[in-house]
Amino acid sequence: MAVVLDARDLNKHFGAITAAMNINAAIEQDSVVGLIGTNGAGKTTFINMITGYIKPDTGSIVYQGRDITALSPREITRAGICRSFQIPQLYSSLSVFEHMMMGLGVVLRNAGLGGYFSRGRPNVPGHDAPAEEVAERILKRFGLSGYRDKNAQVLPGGVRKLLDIALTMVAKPTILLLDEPTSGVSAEEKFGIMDMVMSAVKAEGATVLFVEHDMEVVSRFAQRVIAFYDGRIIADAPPEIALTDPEVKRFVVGGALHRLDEQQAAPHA
Amino acid sequence: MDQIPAVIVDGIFYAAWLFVAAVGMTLIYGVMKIVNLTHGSFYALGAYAAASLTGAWLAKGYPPMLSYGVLLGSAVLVSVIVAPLIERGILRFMYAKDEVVIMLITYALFLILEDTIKLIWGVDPYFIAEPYGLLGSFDVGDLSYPTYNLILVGIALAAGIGLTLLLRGTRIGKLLLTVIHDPEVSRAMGINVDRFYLVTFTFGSMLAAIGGAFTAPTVSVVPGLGVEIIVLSFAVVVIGGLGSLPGAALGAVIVGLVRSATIHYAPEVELFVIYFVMALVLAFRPRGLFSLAEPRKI
Amino acid sequence: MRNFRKLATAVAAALALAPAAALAQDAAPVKIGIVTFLSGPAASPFGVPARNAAEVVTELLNAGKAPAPYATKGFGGAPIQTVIIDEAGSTTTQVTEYRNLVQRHNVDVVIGYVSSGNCLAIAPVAEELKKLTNFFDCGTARIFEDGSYKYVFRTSPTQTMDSVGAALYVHDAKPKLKSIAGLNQNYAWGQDSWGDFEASMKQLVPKVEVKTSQMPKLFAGQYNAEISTLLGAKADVIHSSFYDGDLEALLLQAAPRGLFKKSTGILSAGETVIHKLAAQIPDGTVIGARGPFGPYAPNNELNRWFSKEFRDRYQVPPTYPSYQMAQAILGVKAAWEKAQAANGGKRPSNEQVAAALEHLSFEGPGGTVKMANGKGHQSIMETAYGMSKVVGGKLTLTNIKRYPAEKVNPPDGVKGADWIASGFKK
Amino acid sequence: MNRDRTLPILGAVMLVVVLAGPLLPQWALFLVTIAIAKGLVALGLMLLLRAGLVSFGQALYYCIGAYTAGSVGRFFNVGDMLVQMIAGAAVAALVAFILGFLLARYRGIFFGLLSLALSMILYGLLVKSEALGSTDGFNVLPSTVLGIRPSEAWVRYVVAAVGCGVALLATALVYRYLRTPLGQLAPAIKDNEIRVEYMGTSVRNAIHAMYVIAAALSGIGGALAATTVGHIDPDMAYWTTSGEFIFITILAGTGSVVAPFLGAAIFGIIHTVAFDLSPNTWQMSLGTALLLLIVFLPDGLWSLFTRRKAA
Repeated sequence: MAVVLDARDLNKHFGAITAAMNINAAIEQDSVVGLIGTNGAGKTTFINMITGYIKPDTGSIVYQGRDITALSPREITRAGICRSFQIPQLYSSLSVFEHMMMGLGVVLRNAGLGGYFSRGRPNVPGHDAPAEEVAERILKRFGLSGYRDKNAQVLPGGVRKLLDIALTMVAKPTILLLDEPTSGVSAEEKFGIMDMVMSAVKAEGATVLFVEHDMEVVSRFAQRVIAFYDGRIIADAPPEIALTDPEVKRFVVGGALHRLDEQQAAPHA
Repeated sequence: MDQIPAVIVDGIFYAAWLFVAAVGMTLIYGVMKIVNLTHGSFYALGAYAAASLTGAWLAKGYPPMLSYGVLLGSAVLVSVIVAPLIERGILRFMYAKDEVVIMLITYALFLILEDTIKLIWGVDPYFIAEPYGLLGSFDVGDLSYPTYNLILVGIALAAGIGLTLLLRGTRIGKLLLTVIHDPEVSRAMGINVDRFYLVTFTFGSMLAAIGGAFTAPTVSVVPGLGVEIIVLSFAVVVIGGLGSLPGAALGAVIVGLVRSATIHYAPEVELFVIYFVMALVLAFRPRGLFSLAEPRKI
Repeated sequence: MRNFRKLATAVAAALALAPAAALAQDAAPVKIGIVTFLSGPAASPFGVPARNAAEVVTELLNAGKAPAPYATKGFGGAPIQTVIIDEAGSTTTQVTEYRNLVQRHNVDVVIGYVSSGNCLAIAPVAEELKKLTNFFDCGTARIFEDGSYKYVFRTSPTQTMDSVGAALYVHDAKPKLKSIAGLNQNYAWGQDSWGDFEASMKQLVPKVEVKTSQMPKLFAGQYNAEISTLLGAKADVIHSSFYDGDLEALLLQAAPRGLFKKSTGILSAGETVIHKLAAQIPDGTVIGARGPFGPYAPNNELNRWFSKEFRDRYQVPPTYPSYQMAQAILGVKAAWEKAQAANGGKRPSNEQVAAALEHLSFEGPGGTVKMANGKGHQSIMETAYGMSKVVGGKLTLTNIKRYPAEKVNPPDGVKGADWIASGFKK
Repeated sequence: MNRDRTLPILGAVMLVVVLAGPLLPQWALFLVTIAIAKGLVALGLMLLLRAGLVSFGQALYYCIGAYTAGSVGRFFNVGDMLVQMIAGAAVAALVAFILGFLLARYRGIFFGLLSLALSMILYGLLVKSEALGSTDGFNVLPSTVLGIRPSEAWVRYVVAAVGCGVALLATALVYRYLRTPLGQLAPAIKDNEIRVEYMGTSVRNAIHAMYVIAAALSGIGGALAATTVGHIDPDMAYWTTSGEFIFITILAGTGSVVAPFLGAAIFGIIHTVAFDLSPNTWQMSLGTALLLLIVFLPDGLWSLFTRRKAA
């Protein structure tokens, strides 16, 4: 399979803290990659570097043969790399449907449609339907139709998570980065959410990288696991190999015990 | 270049005055996140209270050297009466509202207080010239300055150092920092946030009143006294970084020195030099000179 | 919607009620709109003394208790009724309120305006609404230099007179002076006052050196740095058109540092503070009153009447804004009655009163007022300056010199600045 | 709220004003015109407010619009209202376009205070420029429309009607803008800027565009005020003028493009009534009225029209 994203020798330091050291990873088209590691191991830093929120001190990120290291988050999004957030980043004053319309509006605008003088209801690029239809379709796929007119502020945690992810689908991403899609969600819901997300993503056809602490979820959904420790990659292999690696067992899987404090932090947006 | 000592002395005096007048605003913003326009009202209230009480004191023939205590006392008195009234009576019901809306509420209160002052004291000016000349003068080069100006410098230093020690060195200060950091969590931890707000508002307003009281002997106390001080305080506090004590001090010194240099060397631009400095500082330091870094959001 | 309707009803009721409240009095009174500062820093020096003068004068006129030639009750027998409006706020506010006065309150005459900006803004509106309007205090010469009006008058002299008079007096009192300095507020009045004074001094003493011109912000309140600069400049004379609040602050801050002991101060609007700050004004300071007002007012019956009545009622002597207001009302009364006489005793129209006021010469508590400039719409008066001398804790004025109206005002049709530049000849 | 009816309602109101205008007393026409002028500024502020930005210096553009209108008359002898308003909008928009590169980086109180500083610098410059009359300002040429000068009996009406027309056009354009993807970004920017960036669009550009539009509206408002009042002065740029605009905007609420005009009208009426009933304490009356409005109508006057539906 072709490499769609290639991280080469990424290094990042915040003062004395090493957030990334010699990170090398080539991600293949249509693969599903699980990123694991304790808090502060460098998973989110990795995602933040790919999406341009943090610039690496050295190294480069190549996406579809193009160096995107210096681009801003919005340029990277436009290029086709979208992300969701550990703490859902929603618009507290908008309804679920308005969220989708807002996102689709941006997609239309970036395609030169929906400007001041345009009339009618143009088809959203990549979706081949007008915005309202696309919005309904995505909401349905994520099981959010029932919340269509609810304000984002009043949604339960799992629904917020889903909406956060659904919102990334409006732009038809080539690569989707999910930052802890199941954090803050009860153990029973986890698999349901991941199933829904994965089937929705499969239908749209995207490469997925997801950060996850629950090893059961990782082993079930990931085709490949990259384990981080102290800013470095300590394992990069299929889940059955990676999760049994002694180093990973010692530094990562054991770290799952500390997940409690993380869940406490989650509700604070 | 023989004007340089004068530029510095004039600048420091102006800075001291500005700092005393403005520091309360930064305190209230820092703790309560309120841009408090009644700050100008308290400045005026302090001046009026000081002018009438000190005037009465002097008219009765009591020792004039104690009039400085009366100035201070009247500022404390008037703010202890009026500030809790406003905070408990009106503002505390508004904390849930938007920052801008609260600012507008303080603007409405400012309008009401303007007329209240007029109803109490009338429109005729009040003077209490005596304290200004009482302490004699000192010389810098061939210029003489009334020693009174040093009192303002003293008050400015006392306020600045006192507040810093209070915040850094005491238990109350540490609790206050907690409240500043997160009022909700503090409340949950059992800290009496309401009382902190009340005390902060009263104390911040008191500083404005003290500024007004100690300005009273050098000006005529007339309606509208408090209007200019609002924007001036804004400028100082913003240059330094809203909510920052050392920022307010640095802001006051910068504005004081720049203004004084302008008057000596280019009097025609004095009118907007403060705003020019403010725009310049904000252009390069968008959150003022002493601003905390924005926390990472994702 | 229902809430809104309630609100709308309340607002409409309030709007309708307001003028009605002021209406119920006996038949056909003359309604005068009085506009002056009732709030803000200009209220105490100008607005309130002027309003007080308006109240005392209109009351006495209504009672028929004024000396000749103003003994007729009210305006030609009709009682006077006043509508008083605050001058504070933007010119937009003032134009709005002026229109309200004229069109909603239906006043017959408007007398008012301290701020020159407001006068400039109101003048064309007065013309549009054809309403007799008399500016009682504002100083800018531009109103009648730049425009010509039918309904707009000013019974007070311009700021040009103050500056020229100040220069003449300084030149007379200190013929050997070599240098001058200025301390004026940074706005039109301050800039014009200094400009005319400086130009006049350069005509009178061609080699005069201008040491510094300080222009602090209006209502700045803190003048330490300016005082330092002026002390350093060591000019023979310091000209200042500061007035009330700012002037008081300046004097309070200057006195301990001896500024006006080291340089002679000339305070062109100083008269309003001499009763309050006698201790802070060193002897020999030149004091102006913007005309022959207050201590410079002539000792005639009108002045004795006015200053006594004012003092009895308000316990303070009238200052020049009070004189200007009294003079403005009396001027309109004189014209009104002249027009009424010409109209066969019937109530005159605004046009008739305006025609009567043009080129009129009348007496006020400050002496003779001649509507000689601005095509008969702008008054000229004599002016006076004197030096302060504190006697027994009270400030008195010595060395008073009077300058006839024609010597301190340009001829009709000549701009003040041109007149000064021509050496006071044209 | 029923957005779709906004424009017809607005048009109907304007039509009523235009038809009933000749019956209205002149002072009322004047009040209406001033309310429209201020409403245009408030409309611009509302756009910014939707994105969570409060400009304490919008008087900058109001003043630029007014001085442009005045200068067109003073230096080119053009008194045409339409030319003045177009010129006012253009100059204001141009200045905003330049300053926007700086201001679009700012948020919250800092955006407000930097705007304030900029407007005060303009104030200072105008006070220093004696060619423009310093603090006294100067008079604006009498209004003409398309070269025709209305008679004095009709001038108030013509100015009001033209003002209404221009305001209607501007409001319709803003209304349309609010329904484009760019216009709809504003609340999203207020709620969560990071997400907006991660959706692939530039917050800064969106704010820049809003800022320019708001400035152009203020410029029109300033020009209309200038020709209506007939006089301009630097106080138009003073911070208290900006304060008044913010007050009108908050008073009105952000519910509709019509709200700012309603807010401006109510503000003008409260002001006038306070002046009438209590000339010595009008500030207290005004302050009390505004306090009560904020307390009892927290979402602005516009909520009077929408409350029934929310209930």
